[in-house]
Amino acid sequence: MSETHAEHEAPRSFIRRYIFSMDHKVIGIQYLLAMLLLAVVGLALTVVMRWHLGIRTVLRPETYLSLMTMHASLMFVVVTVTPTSAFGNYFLPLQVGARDMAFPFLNMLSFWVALAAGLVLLSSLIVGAPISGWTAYPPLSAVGGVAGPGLGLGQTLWLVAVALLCVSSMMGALNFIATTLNLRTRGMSMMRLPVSVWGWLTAAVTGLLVFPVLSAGGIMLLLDRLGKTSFFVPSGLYLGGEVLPHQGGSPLLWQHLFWFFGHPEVYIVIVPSMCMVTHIMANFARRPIFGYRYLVLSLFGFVTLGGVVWGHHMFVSGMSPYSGLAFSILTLFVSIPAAIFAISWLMTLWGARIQFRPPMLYCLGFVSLFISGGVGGLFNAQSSLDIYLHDTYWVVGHLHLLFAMAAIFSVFAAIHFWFPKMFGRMMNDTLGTIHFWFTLVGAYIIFLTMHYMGFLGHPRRYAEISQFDFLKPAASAHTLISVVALITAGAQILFLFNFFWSLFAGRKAATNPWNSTSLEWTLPNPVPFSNFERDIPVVHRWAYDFELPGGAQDYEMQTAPGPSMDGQTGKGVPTEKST
Amino acid sequence: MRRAVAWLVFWLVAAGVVAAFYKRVLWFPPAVSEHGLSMDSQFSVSFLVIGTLFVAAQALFGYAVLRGRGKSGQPPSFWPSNPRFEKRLILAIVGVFSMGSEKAWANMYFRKPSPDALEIELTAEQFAWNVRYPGADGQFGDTAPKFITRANPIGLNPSSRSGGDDLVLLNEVRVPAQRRVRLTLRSKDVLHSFWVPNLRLKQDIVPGLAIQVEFLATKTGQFEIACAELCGLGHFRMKGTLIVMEAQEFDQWLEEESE
Amino acid sequence: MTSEPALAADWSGGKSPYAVSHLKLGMWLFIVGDAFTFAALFVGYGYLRLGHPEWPRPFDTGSILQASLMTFFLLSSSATMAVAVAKARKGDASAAVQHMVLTVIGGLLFLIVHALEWRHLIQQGASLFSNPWGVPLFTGCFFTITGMHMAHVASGLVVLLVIATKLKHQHATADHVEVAGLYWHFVDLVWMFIFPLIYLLSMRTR
Amino acid sequence: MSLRPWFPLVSWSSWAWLALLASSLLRPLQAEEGGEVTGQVLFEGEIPRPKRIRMNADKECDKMHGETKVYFDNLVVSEGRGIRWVFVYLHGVKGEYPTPADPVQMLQKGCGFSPHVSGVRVGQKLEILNEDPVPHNINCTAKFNKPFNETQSSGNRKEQVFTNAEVMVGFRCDLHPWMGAYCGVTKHPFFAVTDEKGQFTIRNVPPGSYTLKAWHEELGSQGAPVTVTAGASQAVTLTFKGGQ
Repeated sequence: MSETHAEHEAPRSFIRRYIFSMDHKVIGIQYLLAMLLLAVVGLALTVVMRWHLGIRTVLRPETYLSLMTMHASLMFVVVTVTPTSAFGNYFLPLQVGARDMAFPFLNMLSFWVALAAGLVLLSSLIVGAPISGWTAYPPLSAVGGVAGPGLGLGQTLWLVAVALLCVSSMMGALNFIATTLNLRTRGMSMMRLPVSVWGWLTAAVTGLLVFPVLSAGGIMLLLDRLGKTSFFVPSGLYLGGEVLPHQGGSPLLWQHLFWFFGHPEVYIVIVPSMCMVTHIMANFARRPIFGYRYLVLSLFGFVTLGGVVWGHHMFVSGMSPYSGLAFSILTLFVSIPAAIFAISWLMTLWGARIQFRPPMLYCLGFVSLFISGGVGGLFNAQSSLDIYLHDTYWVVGHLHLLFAMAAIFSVFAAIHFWFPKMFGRMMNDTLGTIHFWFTLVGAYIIFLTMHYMGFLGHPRRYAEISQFDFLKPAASAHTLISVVALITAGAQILFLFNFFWSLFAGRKAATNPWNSTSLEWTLPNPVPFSNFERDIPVVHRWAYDFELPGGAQDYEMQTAPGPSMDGQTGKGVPTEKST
Repeated sequence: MRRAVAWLVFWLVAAGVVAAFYKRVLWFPPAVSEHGLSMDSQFSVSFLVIGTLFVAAQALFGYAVLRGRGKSGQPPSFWPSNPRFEKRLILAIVGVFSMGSEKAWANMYFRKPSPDALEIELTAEQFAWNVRYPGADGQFGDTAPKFITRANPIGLNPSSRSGGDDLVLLNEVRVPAQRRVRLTLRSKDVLHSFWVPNLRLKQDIVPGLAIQVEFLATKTGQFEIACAELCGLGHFRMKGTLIVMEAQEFDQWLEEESE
Repeated sequence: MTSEPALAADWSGGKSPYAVSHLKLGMWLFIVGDAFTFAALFVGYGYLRLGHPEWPRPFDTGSILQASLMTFFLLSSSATMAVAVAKARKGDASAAVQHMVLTVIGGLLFLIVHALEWRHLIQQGASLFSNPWGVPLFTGCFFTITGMHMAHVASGLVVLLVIATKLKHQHATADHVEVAGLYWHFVDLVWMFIFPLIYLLSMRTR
Repeated sequence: MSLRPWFPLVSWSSWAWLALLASSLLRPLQAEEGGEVTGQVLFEGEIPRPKRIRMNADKECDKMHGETKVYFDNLVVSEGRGIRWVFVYLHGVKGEYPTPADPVQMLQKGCGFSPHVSGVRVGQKLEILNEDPVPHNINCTAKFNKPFNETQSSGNRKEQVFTNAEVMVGFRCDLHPWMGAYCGVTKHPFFAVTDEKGQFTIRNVPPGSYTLKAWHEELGSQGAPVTVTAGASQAVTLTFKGGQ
């Protein structure tokens, strides 16, 4: 029984090779391109919304709300899957030294289901997108069209898309875990894995545990909508001039189920981002990662804490104040693994000879955004302060700084870093640098201003602010944000241009242009169908042996024998005889 | 030249931020409730500690990056880390916040309901606030969804004995200053959230539940009530007014309204 | 430590360092994930049930006996499945196939009795949104959870049939049988939660 | 393409002339053939006190009315016990009747719907206009037609055509929850809405036996048999009991 594709020939036909491909590299690129497309749509929605909020009122309130819902949902589909599914798919098998994923067919299925999820989501935009936000809190989302426009068919399609996403993510997660555990090459012990692999593994484990919960919640919500059950709908709701037939459900149940998924979901995005950044940063700092073991430990911390802090989204939701207390304290503890990462980055950079190439710039931007977003979280985590900050623009600013901006910076870093291996060409450094500065400054101005608007008590999801006197001072802030957001969104054209131009006209890349250490850089461009053309190389060290004393070059590939700085030399390394 | 421009930009931004904080542009509206003051002081502490942490972390990070510029050929230098110190620092931060913050939280939620609080019921709907005072008998009449009409927005049972004198207002909550008020929050349709920035009070309103919150307003004046939980297309327009009056003025008003 | 040549073969890529086949590992991971789906459903059920002091308890002794019969069918199918796995491991394909067929019959009997029970309940006026016994959510939860479980059993039957056929024609290995067995035992395990939580707790008390 | 400002005036007035011409040709014909149903809808029981709308819930609505008090229109009973805003229509009408080209208008004005109750034909346009300086919301809770729910900004005009007969289609403005309107959608033109005195007239009814149905927002609906003869007027009095 063998499922590796070393034993079958590379498919010849175009369709089997590039469309319905089971090759993890093709699937990785498919993910990347599909998600770039969806991200552009999501960004376009932002442009419309910012135009409406800060420059001229052009939308109906319900249109604003549907655009907002679609923006969040699309980005959440996109951002969720990109760090893991695009880069994880392409580079996890390469970095652990495998010929493919453990389940190539499941991998293909996972992509097509994810794509279907994205398309169904887009189709809900056409029939009238829901206005219930990406959290889809019932009863608004559960009782159908009587609650508002878009809550009929649009909301149902939205739910179908979410269900598809769950299925796709579960298949992906299963595959990632099996591959990491089962397909490592000789000498690649768990403590020698590149940190990026650890990140993908962590995301997969988290995903495997929480996506089923969302899908169960989704089934119940779908039944509430289509089967007229009342899981999330209490008795005696009066909507649209009549009393609804539902009886006895609890809207809070959905919030519990949703956030049990929703909070770890943030880690599913940010943890692989952090890990990819750590990996890339070590390369451009030419320094071994500081505290690799602690990083791995703190990943376990993220998974564990991620599963027990969902209640901090519900401090004012009407759940028991005692649980609020518990969730608040637990949430503050999340700062520990996060700080371990921050300290590791700082220490890795300290005194390093930094090469300021675009991948590194994005990593540095990531760290800065991560610190800013992270300290903001210390405010929300305190239940008493969250009474004020909850559901205000503070939260919008906070989540975008971390969940959106930091994550997208890691994606930019990864694209610039791995582009040569994926497409055999280099991206343009100058364009990358300009794009970096525009995006970083833009992100800070936009989202720090939003934090600041939170002080006013500006509720989020407001289509207009003219009604309230206490929001009058926010009008100029909205204009500022909109202008900067339009410029920043415009700057993304630089990136898209750089990406597509380099795809065809970039400088041809060498096998290992960044003098990097992990296994993918031992492979020729383009990477052959079964990755390692002959035997899979044996690994003798971790991926962060930079600046070794006394070496001829300032790095050692993982395949190079000899003493390493990973503290495990001699352990688990096969003797020469056995190769 | 480039350096001069960079410095200029830096100082301009810094001056702008300081000025914005100093002039209290987009700052918290003044607190007018008892618990609001303790929340504000907790916020000030957090702001100071976290602000310092934020500046220190970013500065340290910036310094590390700048030091790495243009260095070549020099052997890398390591900063001896002190994990024990770092761990203690983080635990101290967690400790400070959990104690301070949870005290403020407990002050608000873990107190016995005061027996002499003024009872007001607030029933939210898409997209308005129905406000009910119990009237002279001090008792709310019973309600049911089946009695709801446009003219009877909260569904008062017409045959209810204690309901006859209930006073129902729309989008207007009047309370006396310096007296505890107990709000019972209900919703007719979807989730809403009762949000008065000046009161430092935000509470989601869940259909099917009657959630009670207490507050004591310290200053008279008119304050806006906003909805803070997405409730549909008119979410942004769901506005109410909280009017805090002097005690006798309030009594007088209540008498006049319920004649 | 295994001998060197075997080690070398294992490490040449595409093989597991933990000596667990991908398929088995994958199935375990799937089971973990799926357990969370059911766990979420059960948590929802518990949450709603605790919120209703007068949750209906309509099942009389007859219904419980019927459910016990279903439990019996499912449990014995698990037993035959265990035998099938053991036989397949020993290389006795035909005995394995026989026991798998027995398993399928057990599963089918379970499904049939279950379907009859559903029909009976529906005839009495139970539906997803109402029932004659009180809180409508009772049947909402009942049909959702048992329905999910039935879907799992049904798809398990299909998998078992496919693997049994393949085994007969030597297209499948003992590993396949074992993995199918894992799934089948999991489905059985879920039922062992459903039976007390949904049936026994809803028994009529006089 | 540039249209002169007078163009719509001319085109509309020519349509109006044509319509007038057509109706003048048709009317004598129908009057000869048809009969008339008139009557009154009365209220029995203690006449409820009208309830005041708290316009101060929206400052801008309040401004429009100044010191004038505005009352709910859900149950309006005159001193002579006539009930206003009752939708009266004939049930059991056979035959096809041409759909009028002119739209029926419903205004959102002074933070209230005007008229509160109206009738429209299947296939005829219902024109909803927001004449207020504030935005409103049209939440149409139709059951047999396609419901819709959208914000209507100040000055906006919305046209809607109903494809199925439905008595009644409800309209609400959720931004001002005291606002409500009803529109009866019928296949034939034989309906009316009672006036201040609770009186109504249905003209040009082809002779035959029908049920006269009356619908009221809060009091429910009831029916009475009527037989219409050509050229005659049939008077019907319906009574709703209140305060049950």
